[in-house]
Amino acid sequence: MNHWAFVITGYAVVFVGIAVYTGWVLARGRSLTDEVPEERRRFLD
Amino acid sequence: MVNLSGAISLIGGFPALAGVDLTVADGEIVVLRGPNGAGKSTLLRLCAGLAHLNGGTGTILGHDLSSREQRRRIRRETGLLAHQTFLYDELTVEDNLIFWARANRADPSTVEPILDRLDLGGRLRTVKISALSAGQRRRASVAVMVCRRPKLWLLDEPHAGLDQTGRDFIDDIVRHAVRFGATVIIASHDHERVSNLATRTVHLVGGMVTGAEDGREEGQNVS
Amino acid sequence: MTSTSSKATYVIGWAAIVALASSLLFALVLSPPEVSMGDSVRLLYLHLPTIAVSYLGYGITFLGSVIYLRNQSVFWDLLAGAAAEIGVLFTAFVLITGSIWGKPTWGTYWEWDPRLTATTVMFIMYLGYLAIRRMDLPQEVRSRRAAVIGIIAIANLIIVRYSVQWWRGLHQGQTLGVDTQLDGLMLFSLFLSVVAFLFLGAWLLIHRFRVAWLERQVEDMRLARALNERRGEAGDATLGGAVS
Amino acid sequence: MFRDAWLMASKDLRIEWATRVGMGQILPFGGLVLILFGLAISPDLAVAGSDGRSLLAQAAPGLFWITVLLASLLALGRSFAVESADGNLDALKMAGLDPAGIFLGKSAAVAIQLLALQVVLGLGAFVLYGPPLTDLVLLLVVVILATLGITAAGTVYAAVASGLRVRDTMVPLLVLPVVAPVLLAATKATEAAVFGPLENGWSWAMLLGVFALLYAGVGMLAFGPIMEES
Repeated sequence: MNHWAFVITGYAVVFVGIAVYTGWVLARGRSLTDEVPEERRRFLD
Repeated sequence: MVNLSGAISLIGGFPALAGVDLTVADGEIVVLRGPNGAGKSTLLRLCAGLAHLNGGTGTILGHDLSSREQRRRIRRETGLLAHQTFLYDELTVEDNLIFWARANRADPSTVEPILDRLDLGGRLRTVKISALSAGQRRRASVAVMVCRRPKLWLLDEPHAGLDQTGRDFIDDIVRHAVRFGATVIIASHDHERVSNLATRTVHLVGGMVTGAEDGREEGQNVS
Repeated sequence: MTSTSSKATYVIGWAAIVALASSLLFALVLSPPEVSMGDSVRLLYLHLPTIAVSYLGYGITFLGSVIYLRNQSVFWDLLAGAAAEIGVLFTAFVLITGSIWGKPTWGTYWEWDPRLTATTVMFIMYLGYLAIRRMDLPQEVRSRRAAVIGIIAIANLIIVRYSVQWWRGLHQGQTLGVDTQLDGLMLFSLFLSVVAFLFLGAWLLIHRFRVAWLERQVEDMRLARALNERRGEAGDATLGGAVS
Repeated sequence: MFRDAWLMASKDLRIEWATRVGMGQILPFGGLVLILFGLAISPDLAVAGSDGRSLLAQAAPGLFWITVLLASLLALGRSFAVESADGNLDALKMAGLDPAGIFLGKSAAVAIQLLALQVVLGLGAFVLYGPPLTDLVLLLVVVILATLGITAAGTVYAAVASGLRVRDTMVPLLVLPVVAPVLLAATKATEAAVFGPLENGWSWAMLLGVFALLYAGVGMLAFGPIMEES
């Protein structure tokens, strides 16, 4: 019984998904920080 | 009565009011004038406690506009005649009046004389709102407002779509209301008619008050 | 560097990368196959951490919604929204890994297992919450309605979870459960992967929150510009009358 | 609060009486769905181990409740369309009606319409699908409790979506996942009521009752914040 195909698929889907989301969030963050002046960039944390 | 200072109000992200300073004293009849999109309707909705105060300060009838609790009281004590009818299209004039009278904790038996006075008695009482003409609907909306007995009357283009007798009715009712201690703010394009009523005219452009005139004297700016 | 990164996120980010890398090593290489599940047990080291992150996300959404309704704090409103988005993303991962795990275990990608069913309903429920956050309404109205739903959603979650469990419980025992024997190394792999995903979740949450915060700033700036333009209109009109 | 609820409910029912949207449009729609289910599921299919009942009869409780849910979406949409057409939500706020009263009134009116609808749809389901009937009392209790739960939860979410241009698509997305437990419990309890044995039926009915009570409470508390400023 070989389950490796399922294991690899599972890990691939999740990590690709995370990578895409991370890429989107970071890219959006980059473009937004360019738009917003320094003094408005305090994140309150 | 009304005390606004730097009042900002947003409608869908657009600053409909961009910093309005306005003081209205007890018993005044103030006419708002200004081009389309000047913010007249939003100013009336703000005074009614419906539009949100996004900046500046304001008190209406002594209640603070920025307090949710007090805004509730403002709504109870003001009456708004807007472009929308505030009536159920599917119900008859009488059913609407009785419902709104009850909802406003007014005595439903006061509805009768009001209907008669607004020429909505007789045949029209049992007609559905959807079957009325624009002018008749406006009268029905006025009837609801009269039975609420508000302290502050906010009228948005009250004469629009009314015939001569209808306009006279509105004027009579406004004068009557003031005699009984109410204060009135009217947004109107019908300059000739409302200038007979007004104790003061306020000009509104770009969401701000740009000038004011006392009474019927023309051209005297006192802002 | 203009980005949503800061010292704190560098630390958390690197911690997440290190933890994820070592957890992958343990999950895929060092830990042994399980006796009955075989190698598919390795999906568990993915499935469980995603569950943990998604539930934590919904928990933060609940907390943020409660605090927002109390004091109208923009911070908590945005945090609630960011956490829900991450919760939804990880719930999608939970469903995907769950059904991939189901194929070798149950023989099908979908089983009417109480947890899988309840999780799917919950997933759609929070998609609805995200839809509310995108509603075309004034900001404070939208935030308040979203907060109300963010709170009710937890109650829904519990009801859905238990009613579905009861529904299936009448027919058969639970099928998806860690009732199998996990030895020390397996437990350690599981623990490590949960830790790694919590770091990852925290890192994503901070960045996502900052993006939302910046979006709000851009919106405020647009508003300030619109306000100036609007005042310009009024100014032009006043020039003619020579007042104020 | 109860005075306002009564006022709202009687007003909504009066509107229904004047327009007959519920009886003239939603009811025929529900009947149509029942028939479509019959077309989708061949009436000749039999289920093994169910006293030779047809698949349609066996699935009848679930199909009936799906139909009720779809009809309830229309009724809820209608209930709020009436308020937002002419700015009446603003007028209600200006009248200072108790939000909890508005919630109770609107959900009561929808519940009454849905109950009337279900009498007809239920008879239709018995005729079309041909399931047996074991316990009428349980069936009636289930119908009432499930309806209260659907309308209470549905009214909360329909209010959340009110004032939106995309309201018609939002309401199903928000309401259906939330009432999924009601569908589950109502179907199980109805199965018990028509096929027997009954002991589980009553515990599912209990769950329906808890759901309805919970959402009545939630709605009374949440309606203020939801209606504010909309």
